[in-house]
Amino acid sequence: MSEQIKEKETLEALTKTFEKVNGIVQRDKRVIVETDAEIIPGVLLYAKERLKFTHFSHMSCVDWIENNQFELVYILWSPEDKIQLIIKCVINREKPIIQNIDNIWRQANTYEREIREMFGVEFEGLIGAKEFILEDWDDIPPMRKDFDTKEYSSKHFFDRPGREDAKDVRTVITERSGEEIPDFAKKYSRD
Amino acid sequence: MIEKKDSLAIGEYIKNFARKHSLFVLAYGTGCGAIEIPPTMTSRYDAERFGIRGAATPRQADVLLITGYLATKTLKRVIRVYEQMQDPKYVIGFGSCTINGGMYWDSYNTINSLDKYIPVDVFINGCMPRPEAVISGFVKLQEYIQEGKADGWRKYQNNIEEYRENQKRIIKNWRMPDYNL
Amino acid sequence: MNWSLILGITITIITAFTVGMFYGGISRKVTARIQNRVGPPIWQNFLDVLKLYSKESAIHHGWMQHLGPLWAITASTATLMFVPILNNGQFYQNLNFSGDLIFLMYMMVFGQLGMALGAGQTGNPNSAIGVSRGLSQMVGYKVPWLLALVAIMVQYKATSITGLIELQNQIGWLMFASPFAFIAGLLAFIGMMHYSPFDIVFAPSELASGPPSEFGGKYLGLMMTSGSIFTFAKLVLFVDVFLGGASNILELLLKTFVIYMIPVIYGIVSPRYRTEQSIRYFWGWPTFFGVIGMLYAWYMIS
Amino acid sequence: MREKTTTLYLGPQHPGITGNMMVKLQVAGDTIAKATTEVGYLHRGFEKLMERRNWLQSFTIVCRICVPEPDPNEENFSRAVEEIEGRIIPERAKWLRVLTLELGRIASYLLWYGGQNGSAGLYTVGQWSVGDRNYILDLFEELTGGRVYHMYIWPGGVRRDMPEGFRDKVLSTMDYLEKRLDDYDKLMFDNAIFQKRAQGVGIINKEKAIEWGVVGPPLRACGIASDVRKDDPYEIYDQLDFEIGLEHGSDVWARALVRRKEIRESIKIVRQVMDKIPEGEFYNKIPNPMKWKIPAGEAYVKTESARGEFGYYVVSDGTDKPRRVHVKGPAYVHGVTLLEDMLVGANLADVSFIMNSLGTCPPEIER
Repeated sequence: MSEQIKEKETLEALTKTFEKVNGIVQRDKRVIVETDAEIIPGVLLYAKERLKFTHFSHMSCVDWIENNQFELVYILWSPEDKIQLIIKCVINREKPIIQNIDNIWRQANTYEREIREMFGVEFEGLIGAKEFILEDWDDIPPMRKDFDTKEYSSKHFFDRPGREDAKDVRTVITERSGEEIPDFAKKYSRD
Repeated sequence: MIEKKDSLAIGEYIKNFARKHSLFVLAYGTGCGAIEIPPTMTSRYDAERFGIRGAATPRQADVLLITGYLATKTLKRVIRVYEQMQDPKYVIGFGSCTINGGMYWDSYNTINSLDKYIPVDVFINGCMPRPEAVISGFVKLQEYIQEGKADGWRKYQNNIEEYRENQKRIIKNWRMPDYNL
Repeated sequence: MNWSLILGITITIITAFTVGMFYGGISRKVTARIQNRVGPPIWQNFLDVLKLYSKESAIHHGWMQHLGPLWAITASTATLMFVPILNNGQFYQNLNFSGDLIFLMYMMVFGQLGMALGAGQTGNPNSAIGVSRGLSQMVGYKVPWLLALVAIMVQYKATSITGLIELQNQIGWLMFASPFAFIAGLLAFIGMMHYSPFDIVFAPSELASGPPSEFGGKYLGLMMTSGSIFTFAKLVLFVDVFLGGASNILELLLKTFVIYMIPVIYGIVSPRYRTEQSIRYFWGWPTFFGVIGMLYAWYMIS
Repeated sequence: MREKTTTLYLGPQHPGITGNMMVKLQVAGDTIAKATTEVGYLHRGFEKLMERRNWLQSFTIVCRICVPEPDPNEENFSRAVEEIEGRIIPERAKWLRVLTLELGRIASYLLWYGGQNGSAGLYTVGQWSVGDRNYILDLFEELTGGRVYHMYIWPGGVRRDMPEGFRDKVLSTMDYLEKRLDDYDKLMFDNAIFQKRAQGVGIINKEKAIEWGVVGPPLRACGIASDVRKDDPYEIYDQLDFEIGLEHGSDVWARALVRRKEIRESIKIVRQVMDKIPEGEFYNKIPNPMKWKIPAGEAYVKTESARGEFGYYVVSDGTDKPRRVHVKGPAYVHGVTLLEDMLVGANLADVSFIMNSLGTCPPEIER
């Protein structure tokens, strides 16, 4: 295990500059911070310009339906220091609006379009077609936790009924080879 | 003396023989099964021995190979492509996902049974089917063609309303020109 | 009615079709062997054409698309008619008369124009771009091709192919008698066969299949038929002009096969040119050799 | 002055497109004025499906995300789960994982040989290399039981140990491949027409490559030494001796050279693994998978795949199912924004050529 000097420096620089930033060093090369949704562009810009986190690795969204929150996650990489910085913030699930950051990184546009489509999160001033992956979607955004994909699937698509003689594979094989099912396997058997 | 009935049968035999030995497969990788098509066409498995070769556009193709799951967005394009193909045309469902949804049976974006939307002549099961299985599927199709049993395209013409109804259940925004006018 | 003439024409067309188809099959087999495969049987192309003719529906988008393939097949048959197949055969004499080399140069463009018009009507943008590429490439390879033929016509003061063949019986093959024109002609000929690296018209990964994108069933069958007849006509013309013709069918097959294999083998190991690279290529060395051939001809006659 | 343009739909059904996606091109003559990508033809909702499967069931579907090279997905998922849970895996399992990852990389590059040359009309190299790829798939079949989808790397280690005599087979396959690679070079890299086609085409300049988050071989072709295996070493990559391909041309040709070097380096790595692999356990048993709960936590892990950095962001909420798994494939950057930008001004003949050199793989864009 290394000393994690650079990781600590990064964390310190972020917490000192912004009041509302706090976080931990998760492990080598991983720093996780949490912040407020309002100052997200500022934090990202600071990380990019001052701390040299020039590479935008990933952007994700997590649905915490219990807390009525969406958590947005921005993952940056510093090619110089070789550190992965994970910046998180939460927004209200009822009124999911956050500032658009595709003027900081152009390719964030793609991620934001996907999150807009899959979670229904609005990004202020986001350009690009509304439909990115889905086509003619008329239900609630599919990646939200309250959307049930199995129900949707059985409502819209034809389920093929199983074969009438469908049996547990193990039973069939043992019958064919004339052997018994071993005891330890019996408790997993469906029949 | 050859009677008229016999001569028709001979004509049919020759036609089927030619159709059987010259299958132009449309180059459309609809799903992940497309990864086993290059090995099938190249040196070890070499499907060209059986007269199977790629065709670039639907007008020239005989066989539509549905390689795996169909997302609803792709289904629309597949129907368009299928209707552009010239009769007689055949469909091979490739992989378990075309039979009952396979791995993605509960997904909101993939259809579960292909034969409700377009007629399928041969299914190849497995995820993924090996190239040997693909070739054996083609050989089965050849048998059906020779026997005159590969008539999915005729079934499609006769039951067009039923197929349309199923298709429109999924494709909400139906703007489809008639390609065969 | 001259029945022997009609019989001869029929036999010529059938021969041309069969030979063209078999050459196509052989080229597929050779390609497969080089690519470590078994490959299709050499009669595979016959089955393909037969299947295409047995298709039960064939969609067209207007009269021009009907006419396009017919036009192409007419033009390729006509080209074939004006090329003496054998030096002294009765059946294969067909319609050729003296003064036909210039006429043939026009005739060979004619078929491609028909295809272009037919493809233009389908409304498929792939076809349209394919046609425009085909025409610009034609501008490319026609330059050295014409230079080579004109050099020969100037040098030997003969425009008739039969005349050229008789001449070659006396002075040997023009391949050796006027080598520069031969090189220019051969390089242009490789382009005319539309094999890689000059297959920019049909380039599958760029334009689906180019002009015939919308042609299915019988139309595609007609195109393939016309293509194989035209291939044979071109090969025979080349053999007649540069390789001294052939006095029997075996010699003809041997000579045409050798010429045919050059673009095929070259195509197997070459990637495709871009359009402008292809034209630049034809206006480079082939044209240079064509010009040298002209100068050589001028030097020889003066 | 506005030129008259034709709209050309490259895909979804088109021989030149890589996979199932669409590029809408505005073409003036042979030059492209505007390109718009459209993806989503392969969307299966993996991330949603994983949320209703438990951890071990999720493992069986992650490999389906990327077809040409499924192993980085398994590796990422397993490593993320192990990181959140704090599970330690045996030493031998790490080496076996590297073995599969590198064999997968070789297979993927061999497929790239096919795509890159096929898009330029040189089918012979593609036929050879895709044919030879079967030897790698044979090795996979012997090791894991699957040709395409291996489901081999799973949380806790790997699923099976090497069978007997496997080492010799791997080494002889590597020897054979090394010989074949020289054959491909003669036909591809020594080919004047291929050089003409590839040089100076599809240039990404260095600043833009950093700015736009380009990863993998396209980034290394711009002269930036960036490889997850070196920067953020996982498994036992820090104990191996290998180089990464580095070129400065930033065009298709440079990317081809990077891959040409890296496939040889992968062969080198496989040989090292075969030499140094320690004996011992290959699997730390997980508890009953039906009741297996992962403590709450999150992890971002990444793996260098043949096309670049493959990242997984996994969140667990302490239950037996993942809360969220978000996949970032390298094509996510290359296939949408970057491609749209690069194609403007390119020749129509180069569209498929450029796409293959970037390694655009639609299934990982839309999952």
